[in-house]
Amino acid sequence: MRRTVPGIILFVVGFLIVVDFFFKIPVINNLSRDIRNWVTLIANIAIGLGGANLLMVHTRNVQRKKREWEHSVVLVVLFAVTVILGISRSTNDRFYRFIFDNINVPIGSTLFATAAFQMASASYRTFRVRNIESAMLLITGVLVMLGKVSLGEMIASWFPALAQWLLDVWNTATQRGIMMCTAIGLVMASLRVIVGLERSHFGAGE
Amino acid sequence: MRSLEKLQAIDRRILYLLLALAVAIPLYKPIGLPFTVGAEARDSFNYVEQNIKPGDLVLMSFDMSTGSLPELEPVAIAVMAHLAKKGASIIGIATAPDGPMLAWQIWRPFEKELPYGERFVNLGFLAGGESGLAAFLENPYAVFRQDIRGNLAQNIPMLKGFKDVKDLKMMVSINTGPTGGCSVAQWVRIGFTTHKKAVWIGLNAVMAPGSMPYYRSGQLKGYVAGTRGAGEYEMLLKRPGLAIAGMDAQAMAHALIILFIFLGNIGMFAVKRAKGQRGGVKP
Amino acid sequence: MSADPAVWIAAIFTLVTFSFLWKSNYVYRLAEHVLLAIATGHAVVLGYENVRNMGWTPLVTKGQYSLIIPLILGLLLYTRYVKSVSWWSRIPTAVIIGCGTAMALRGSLQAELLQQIAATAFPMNSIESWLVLLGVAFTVVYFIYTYKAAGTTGGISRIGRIMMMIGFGAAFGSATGRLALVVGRFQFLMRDWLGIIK
Amino acid sequence: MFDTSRSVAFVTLVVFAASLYYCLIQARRGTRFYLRRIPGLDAVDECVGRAAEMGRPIHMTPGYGGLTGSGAPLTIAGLEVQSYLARQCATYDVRLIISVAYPEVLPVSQEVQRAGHIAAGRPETYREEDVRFLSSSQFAFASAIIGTIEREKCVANIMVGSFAAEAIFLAENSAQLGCITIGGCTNLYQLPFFIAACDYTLIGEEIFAGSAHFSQDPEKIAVLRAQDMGKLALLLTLFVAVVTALAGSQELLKLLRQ
Repeated sequence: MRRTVPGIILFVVGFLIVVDFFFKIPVINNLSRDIRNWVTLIANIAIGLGGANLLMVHTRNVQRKKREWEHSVVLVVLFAVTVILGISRSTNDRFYRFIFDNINVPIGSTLFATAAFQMASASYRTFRVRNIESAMLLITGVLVMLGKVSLGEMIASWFPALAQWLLDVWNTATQRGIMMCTAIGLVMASLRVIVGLERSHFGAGE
Repeated sequence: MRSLEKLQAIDRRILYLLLALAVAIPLYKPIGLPFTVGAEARDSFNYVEQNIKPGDLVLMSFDMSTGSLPELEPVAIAVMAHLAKKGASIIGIATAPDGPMLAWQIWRPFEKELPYGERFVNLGFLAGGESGLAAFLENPYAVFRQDIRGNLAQNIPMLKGFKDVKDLKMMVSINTGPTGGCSVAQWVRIGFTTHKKAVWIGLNAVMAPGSMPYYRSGQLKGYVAGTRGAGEYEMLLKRPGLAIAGMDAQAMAHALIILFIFLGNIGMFAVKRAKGQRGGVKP
Repeated sequence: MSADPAVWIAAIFTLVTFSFLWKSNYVYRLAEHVLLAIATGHAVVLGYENVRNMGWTPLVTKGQYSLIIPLILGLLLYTRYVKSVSWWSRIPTAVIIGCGTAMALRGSLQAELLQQIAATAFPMNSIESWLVLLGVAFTVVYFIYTYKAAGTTGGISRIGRIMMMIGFGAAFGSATGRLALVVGRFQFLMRDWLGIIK
Repeated sequence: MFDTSRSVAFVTLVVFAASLYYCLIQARRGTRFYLRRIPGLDAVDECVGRAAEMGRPIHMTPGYGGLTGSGAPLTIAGLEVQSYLARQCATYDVRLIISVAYPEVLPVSQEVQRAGHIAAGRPETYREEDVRFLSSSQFAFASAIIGTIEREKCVANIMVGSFAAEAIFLAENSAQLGCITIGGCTNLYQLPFFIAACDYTLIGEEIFAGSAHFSQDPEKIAVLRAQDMGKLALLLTLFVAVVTALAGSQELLKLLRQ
């Protein structure tokens, strides 16, 4: 019951949406479109679960006086301020936009920028000629890097063309191979979920 | 020999510090390394140059996340400057939640050239991804009855001539990728395949290889990737901006990374040889 | 140097975030929590607006009564906090997963499988297109799990792996364009905040 | 009624479904299919062993993706890995911390975690707050994960699902914190970063093999067998398409391009 009913619902929904793709049956097409809109709505309602979970984890940090629990206090307060301000006024409110533009944007985009530093340290740490595979990774990586900036052009005029060739041929080939296999995997994985061969996402069977 | 072995494990902070300098110094004192303009940027530029006439309506979607702003801002500014120069009016939407706020930031330098309500409007966030976009194109005012500032659509002068997708000359998406709203594939599917409109994409360098097939097959009229692409566009536009200034910095940083990879390998081979000499097992 | 307090706040948060590269520290960890609070708060606000605009308003003003179904399904998610009926929350989950997997199934067949075969098979008029064909075939062989790889197949699978590394190397090399992001932040610091560059 | 512009896709789907059915029947009749080892999945046990030895937790995330759209199977693949990991961790008394990015994944992930504890016979050790919703904002999510790994002193970081630009940030930072890292995704832009920075990588389709690989359940392996038959069919189609195209016939290509 507790796994069967959800299993049947999952199958019916999945089946309808697949049928909608292949057949022009107005009833099913409309129903499928509605279900897809409903799902967006349900996911939006679920955000409350997320907010509650975040608050629970951090109020517990405060209660248990975990290390640096004051950060959790800041989090809870700022979370509340953002939510109250956003709901009572709007996301277009001046103060709300001030917070977003001057706190959220700089931290977010700086973290994104630190990822570029980490890309550098990752390539230093792991791009070593250990075997054929890693040598190939290293050599093509360096060649394309050179071709993509003005430096490569200064060394030799054909560098950008070489980089482009590596991308056009080798990158395209392997990406396509991986993409097609992934597509097969996705279709099979979806099939096995829809027909109920895989049910771990429903949790325990009791 | 020992000193060579150290090259294998240089503290990452030394690399970070040098990398920061490699970026900062050329920004402060540009070197002006030459670069050539690729076919993609030239085609994208020419399309706008030859097809956009004064009064044309262009849909510009800010499908970007906050994090990708530094990379996409130069692209967005370059194409906005070009559209402004050609006399087009821009209808701004966003299929990613961060988009509408970032749209303000990008439009701000154009306040005079593209007066709000007359040649630029920011309609806000369009929920629902691909199906949301499809619905908007067919019946815009069912989705947006007002702009993000709360002005009713019928009171906005530039929207008078915009009934549905047929009135658009071109669609531009400044695109972060699948996590930031509609993906390039979805724009191609809806804009080009369904409505036969020119689709012009500005995208992250990371995504460029994956979206190249759409440009190659002619499904995209514009394909400008990352700072490099933006720099080339700025060259064509004769309006040096953020991207050209950053070009030297990128070149120096790349050179540094390649140098470090090289040093790391020298270190590794030094260690291998040392082990061999000390009677260790040869790899 | 900028006189705008907003620029100062943004600059301070930028520097604090960069300090993480040197060493994780107290102030950075504070910034991490600040970002999480605002970003999640923003998501809750957008969630609220979406539920209002897409669900509640059309239900009460336009009489789209079918919207009652997703609203109830959404609320069922919260039954997981009530022990006796907690399994009801699996119903909305089932609808979501059924929809998501079916969308994946529909989306991948044409664009990512069939059209890619066509793109690989034609035109075969250059060395490059033959190389792409070989690369694709060898990569596919690498992904075979349930047939024992012996002799030639094992060799092909190994070559497939090496080819993938060439492809990944090329992608990695072009992805370092992301250094542009560092340039962007530095431009902000040096131009908007310090005013030492134009 | 039937959308003829999608007939080839429909036939493909029918063929896939039929091969799935065929392989399942075979498995039920007692055929045991071979399954090669996948190093990235074997490494999961290594992580649990190390964590038990050191008495420290493991961090896992089913990716920066949700369940509503076409990325759902990727998140489910991550949850399948979590399902196995939760049981192993409960058995060896290792704490497993899960971070999710989209709210609709949270209840599912919590259920999976609880089921793992029940399967290990230790429902009392399940702690709801160890499955955490962080943020659906990319870098808020990523930096909070790294913060968690640092504060809780995790020994391993397992990332299977869909990932975007935060992949390198997650992989390199957790490696610098001394974690064993396993990364798995199908995103072609991010795979190179996982390859470069992670100890083990699940490339593309490999992430879907988790369920079968861990359980060694003949029926689940049969699904992979059907997948392999799909790949053989793909190679055959490719071959025929090249030959017919070279012979001057565009018919097959037209069908494929539908």
